[in-house]
Amino acid sequence: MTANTQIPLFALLTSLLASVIIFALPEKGHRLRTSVNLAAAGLKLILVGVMVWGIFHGQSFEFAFTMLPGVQFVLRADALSMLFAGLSAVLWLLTTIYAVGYLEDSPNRSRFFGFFSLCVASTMGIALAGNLFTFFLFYEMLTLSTYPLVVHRGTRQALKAGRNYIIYTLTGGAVLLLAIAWLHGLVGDLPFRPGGHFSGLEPELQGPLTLVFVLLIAGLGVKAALVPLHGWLPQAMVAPAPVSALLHAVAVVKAGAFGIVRVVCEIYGLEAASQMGLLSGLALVSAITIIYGSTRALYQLDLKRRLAFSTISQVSYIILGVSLFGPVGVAGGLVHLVHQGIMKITLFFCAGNYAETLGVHRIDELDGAGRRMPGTSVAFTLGAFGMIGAPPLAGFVTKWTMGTGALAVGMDWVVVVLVVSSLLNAAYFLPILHRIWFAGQQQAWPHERRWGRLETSAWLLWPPLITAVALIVIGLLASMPFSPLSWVNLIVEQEVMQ
Amino acid sequence: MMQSSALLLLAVLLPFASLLLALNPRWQTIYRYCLPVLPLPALLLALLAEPGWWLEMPWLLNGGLWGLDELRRAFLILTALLWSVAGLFATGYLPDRKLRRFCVFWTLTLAGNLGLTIAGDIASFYSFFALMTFAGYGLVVHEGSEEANRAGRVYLAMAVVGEMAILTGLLMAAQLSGSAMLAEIPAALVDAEQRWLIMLLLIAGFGVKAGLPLLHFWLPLAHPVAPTPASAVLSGAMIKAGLLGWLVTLPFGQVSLPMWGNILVVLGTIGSLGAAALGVRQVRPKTVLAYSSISQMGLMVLMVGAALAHAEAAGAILAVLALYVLHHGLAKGSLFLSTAMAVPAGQGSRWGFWVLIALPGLSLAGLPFTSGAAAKLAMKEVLQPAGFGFFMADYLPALMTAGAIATLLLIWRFLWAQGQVARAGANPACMWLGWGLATASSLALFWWLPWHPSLPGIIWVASMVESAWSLAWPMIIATVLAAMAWKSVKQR
Amino acid sequence: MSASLLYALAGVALCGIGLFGFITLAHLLRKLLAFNLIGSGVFLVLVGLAQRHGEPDPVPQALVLTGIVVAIAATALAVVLIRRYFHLSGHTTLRAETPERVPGRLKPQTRGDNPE
Amino acid sequence: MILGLMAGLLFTPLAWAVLTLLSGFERSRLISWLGILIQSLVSFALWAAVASEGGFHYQLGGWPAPLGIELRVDGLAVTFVMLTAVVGGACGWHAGIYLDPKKNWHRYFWPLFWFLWAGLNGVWLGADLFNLYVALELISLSAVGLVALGGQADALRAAIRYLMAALLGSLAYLLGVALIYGQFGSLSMGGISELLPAGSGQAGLIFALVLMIAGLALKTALFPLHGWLPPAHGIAKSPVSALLSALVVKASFYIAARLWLEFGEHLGSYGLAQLVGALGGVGVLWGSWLAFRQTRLKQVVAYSSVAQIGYLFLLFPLSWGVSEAVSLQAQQGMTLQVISHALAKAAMFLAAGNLIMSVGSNRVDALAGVSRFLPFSLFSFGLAGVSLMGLPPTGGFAAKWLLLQASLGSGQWWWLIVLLGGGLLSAAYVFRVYRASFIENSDTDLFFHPSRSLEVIPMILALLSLGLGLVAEPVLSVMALPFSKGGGG
Repeated sequence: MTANTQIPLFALLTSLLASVIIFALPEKGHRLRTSVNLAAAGLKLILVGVMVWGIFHGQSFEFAFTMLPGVQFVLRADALSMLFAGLSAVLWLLTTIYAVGYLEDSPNRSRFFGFFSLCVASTMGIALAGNLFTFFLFYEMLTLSTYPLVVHRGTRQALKAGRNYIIYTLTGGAVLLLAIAWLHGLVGDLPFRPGGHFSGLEPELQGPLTLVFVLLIAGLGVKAALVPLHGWLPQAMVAPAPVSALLHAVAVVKAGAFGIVRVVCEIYGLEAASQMGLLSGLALVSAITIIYGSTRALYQLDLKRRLAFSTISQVSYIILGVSLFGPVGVAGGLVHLVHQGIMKITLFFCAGNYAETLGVHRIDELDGAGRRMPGTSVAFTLGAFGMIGAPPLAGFVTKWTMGTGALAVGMDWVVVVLVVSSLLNAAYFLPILHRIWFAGQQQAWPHERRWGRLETSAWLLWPPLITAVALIVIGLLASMPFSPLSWVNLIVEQEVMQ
Repeated sequence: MMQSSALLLLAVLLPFASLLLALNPRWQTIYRYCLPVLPLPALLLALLAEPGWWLEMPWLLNGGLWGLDELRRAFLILTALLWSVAGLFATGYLPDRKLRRFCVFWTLTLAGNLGLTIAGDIASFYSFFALMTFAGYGLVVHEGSEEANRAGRVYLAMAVVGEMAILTGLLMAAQLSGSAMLAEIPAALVDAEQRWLIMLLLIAGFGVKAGLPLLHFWLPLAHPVAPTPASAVLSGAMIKAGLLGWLVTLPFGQVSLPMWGNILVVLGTIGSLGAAALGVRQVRPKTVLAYSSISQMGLMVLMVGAALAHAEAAGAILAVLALYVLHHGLAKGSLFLSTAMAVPAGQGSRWGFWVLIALPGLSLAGLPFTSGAAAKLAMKEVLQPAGFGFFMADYLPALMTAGAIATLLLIWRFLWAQGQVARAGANPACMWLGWGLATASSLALFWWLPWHPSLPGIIWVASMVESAWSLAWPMIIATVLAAMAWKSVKQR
Repeated sequence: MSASLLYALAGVALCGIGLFGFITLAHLLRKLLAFNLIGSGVFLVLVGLAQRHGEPDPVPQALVLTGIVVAIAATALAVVLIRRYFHLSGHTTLRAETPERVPGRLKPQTRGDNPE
Repeated sequence: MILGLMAGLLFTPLAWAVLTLLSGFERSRLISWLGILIQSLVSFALWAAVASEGGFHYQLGGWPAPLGIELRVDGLAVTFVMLTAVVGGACGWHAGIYLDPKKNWHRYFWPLFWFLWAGLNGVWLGADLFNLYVALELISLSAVGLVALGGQADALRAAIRYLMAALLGSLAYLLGVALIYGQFGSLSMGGISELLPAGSGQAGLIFALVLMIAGLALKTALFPLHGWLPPAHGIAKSPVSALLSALVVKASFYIAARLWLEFGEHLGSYGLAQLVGALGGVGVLWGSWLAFRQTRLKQVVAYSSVAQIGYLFLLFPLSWGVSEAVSLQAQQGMTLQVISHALAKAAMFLAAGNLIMSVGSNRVDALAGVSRFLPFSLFSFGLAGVSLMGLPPTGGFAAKWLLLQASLGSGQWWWLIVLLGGGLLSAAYVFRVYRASFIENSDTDLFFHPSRSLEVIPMILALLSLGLGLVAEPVLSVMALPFSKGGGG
């Protein structure tokens, strides 16, 4: 067990251990629970940092043992997994800080934080998974650990949302299990390998493999909220803000998109997938989702529901990017995985702040919020402009790279989709900004809470500001060595050049 | 070289640094008084630095490149000068209510405007362009009235659509040219097979900002509602950004496109004459000025069309265009500022006041010995139909004179409208200073500013004497027409 | 038709009768008797089939003996249960299902009588 | 050393039974706990012995085969002995604390418990058809006694119904044994499987096999014959119902599986295999659907047992007329399913017992608010539920994965619907219980808090079932010993 094999395991165990400890802690032990949480988050960040540094210098980290006859449990840290692992490690630290402030005096917090770190452990597992079997193992663990978070409040509505969530995700899981078992039956246990396995493929395997691909995408599409399977996401907005922030910016939604990226790039391989005509179908579905998500977001009155529909459309950028199979297009899709995570988590933090400090949930109650909470509103504005794709923020980098990638492979209609969706984004974000900054406050805030000098409690204010600054820095310094864009180019070199 | 790149960075980063002043409400008075100071480093840069060097910043976006060339220097002079003068005027003009928010959006728009003038790579050019547009919205809806909000909505909707068109155009051009620099785009456009689409997108996209006919609707709505210094800057400097966008991206001098030339000339004519026709029937002085801006931009579009159609003459036309932009910016800026001035009490000083207001207007129309005359003569000189091959070439002189007449009619209309609305009273010192500087720079300082080297010799004051008549007769016709119209209005 | 085959067939017939009685009769004691009938039928089959080339085969005898012991134990347990059931509910058949008790939300008592 | 181990396995439980019969509840509880410790050590020692040297035959008391009792100690048997030790030990420990010593007939729990244990060990190790019958009877009688223990009228009705079903099943099995003995003159399974190729295909033998499998199916509560299980398991005390659901139904299935694997190729037919598989499949779907509709918590868990048993019978179609590798995969899957279901079901019943005791009513919708004040038992109930659903990383998932691979390998794709549909339906009824417990309606804590150790036992069992998924490979390797022909007798 050399050091290189232990680090991925430790990265996974930090949050698993944290969740077990937190479950054992008594409900009243707030200080201890917060310190355990933050220590685990910090430790994980360090471990991920070590792995990122190692991979940058070409080391390899792998931990494997046979779990079932013929099936391996593999944890491997490669460039692509570090992209997702890094994102979730950073955002988990921030969301934990935010959640501590958000759930200041609400009941059963040890249950919340226990499942919270379990959820992140499974996200880390998804990122580090070395083959489809391990991926599925953590994919289902993610479903189980997020259900109690969605129904945390225990109200009728939360339970109904939880029920829908479970029905969608478990059916998706069953379809995915069927696909993986069938694939395993056809070609045996496949580790994730840059460049994929099916480049030189005999024709008679083509039929079943296409069907398996469709099942895989359907199974993963539930979590990635592709159009027909997205119903659970807006309803899951009833969960507390840190949950919808972590779920919809980092963990659940990204797990689906990350899974599709793994399947397309590292199981099927981009060339094979395009030869089999799979990518054009995928591109079509993701394009429809992009437009559908944005148009539905226009008509939502509740702030978090509008953000949820915007997530549905934004996540499909990743899938559209990957289905552009040119190196630049894939780079655009992958980099959006990080950018969307940061932008969306900023927006959800701010939505949470508005809800927690002013009791504001609907958009038309937001008038004059800029004057009362300038810090949060600045972060929200930056997030919104990032989403619209206004330069020099992170969103623009994605749209620019994907646009160039699409033109390079001659799929000009993708640029039209990008433009239309940017217009729709502007159409549903700018009115909110107008209300926040330029509309005077009509009626008193539903139920306002004061935290002394700052506009809201420090725990709630700092995370959105940090992610907003990160948004600008990532956008401006896009071509620095460790920025997401250059890291993605590192991935794509392995992926496409194979 | 070192100090000019430091000056460049200072010029762009100073406005962003000033945002920190917005953090604490108590500092807003300091913030108010530093508004005019912010553009000064850019002005210094424009005046001192010799053009043609670029500052590489490989770490910025996908390869940053900032710097100045001959064309950008003229635009930078205009922008910096106008913003500082308007800033000075604003310090006197602004009430304390919502001051901090105005200052924030003012500095952001200033940063955007300055940035896009000196940006050399596509990403930073487009970033600053978007920053200027979105921050401009903050200035337009500053008053918060229902009319302001509606104007803001129209402004934003058209601006966002325009931006998307520009983004697509730049994207396609950049993908063809394979590099992230603006300079490579014209070369890539020369032999692109979708050239018509890219040019359509770029012309339409920048046209929204430059006020092409059918894309100009936001202009007459936005100007009157914006606070006066904001509308001065909006009309003086920000519209020119669209023009700069064309000059930097379209393939001047590399290939002659008679078809595009004709289209632009026709659009320019419609713009200048149509705007005048609409402007004359307006009641509010600022709306009249807005239409006058559209009509002046029409003339500039005329020149752009000519430059596009006739590759050889493109260099000279661009130089004249730069001069014209400088002249129009300063004159229009001082006119806008004058709308907010109260008329002084004394009989003698009142007459002087009205003359000082009228002079920039008349210079717009081409009064001899003013900047307008210089610009008009240079334009007439360079747009000689002889060498041009495209269809509209021989109508150019006629169109120019018609444009001059239209402009003067609009000026008389503005003066009459301002007369109706002007109130007597005292003005704070800063407003006097700001307006005075603007008028002085339009009338006098114009001659000492460093012009584009390749300007034809004719425009010097000395040679203006024998061509005075050619400038004067269109003005006389316009004055006669105005008088007749004024009399008929009086009878009714 | 050797003698052993005769016993086997008789055994099978006994099993059939016993099975028929076991299923149709409702009264618990009658069911029990039917069960014993099947038991002896099976033992008869066991003995009948086991005749091997002339001399007696010890294995089936042992099996039958054990089988009888087991059958007696089972019958004894059944009788005890039926008696206790009759004593508690007064029914002699399994048919009458008492209406399902709806205990509702009882006050949690001490650890003793657990309401299962 | 082997003699000691074997004696320990079969005779010590009977000894404990007699000892506990003579003493009162407290003292017999002490004896029993000591007995559980010894039994577990013996079982573990035997497991270790088999793991190192492989399976062996053992004549009890040195008597030769036809008359003496011959035991077959191979990997599978030893694994099940180990399973019995773990689950039996946990239930014994839980019952010691859970049952109220003051009630007089509770003292008879221990003797019945030990008889049950002896019977189970007899079934696992028996190689002789008739001995299996005797052990089966021993299990049934003690199980009926346990169900009827201290119950009211409905407990007794359930016990009688259970007794009738069990006896009918045993007699059918005995008739089958009689017919086979009549044909082959030998009772040991190994011996018969050698003589089989000569007499295969005769109607009498096929009828005998069908009879035996039908009898065992009745005792295992396969779909159409499951009527007796829900009342019996639902009404009995929770440690008793845990024992019943986890181990007793598995004993009769174990024998049926052994019969099928030994005699199946020659006597069985494709139709029979598919019929049994179909009954199992329908049992899965029907049991889960009924579990979803029950109003009482223990009924939900009881019907879930009916559903999970359906999975086991998928072994029959998946190991008949298929390649050796697929059949091995199916057997491994079935074994993992048995072990993970035993652990999970025991954990679920014990946790359900705790929840009912603390809430004061056995209805599902009375669970509101328990998640806030009694999270531990609820969490173990949830973990056990996860294993039943067959979600990773639990043992249930490993079993489902192997059965999926076997059904895909053998081309019988229709079992996929049963496997996946069953998983989703079991998710339905587990999450229904979870939903009920998450409802926040009262802030006051009016729940009775059972003692800490009562809550720890189900958690241990649930974690074992969870961990089984991760260590499936070593468990399967030990288990593979018996099926290699070398190991057998």
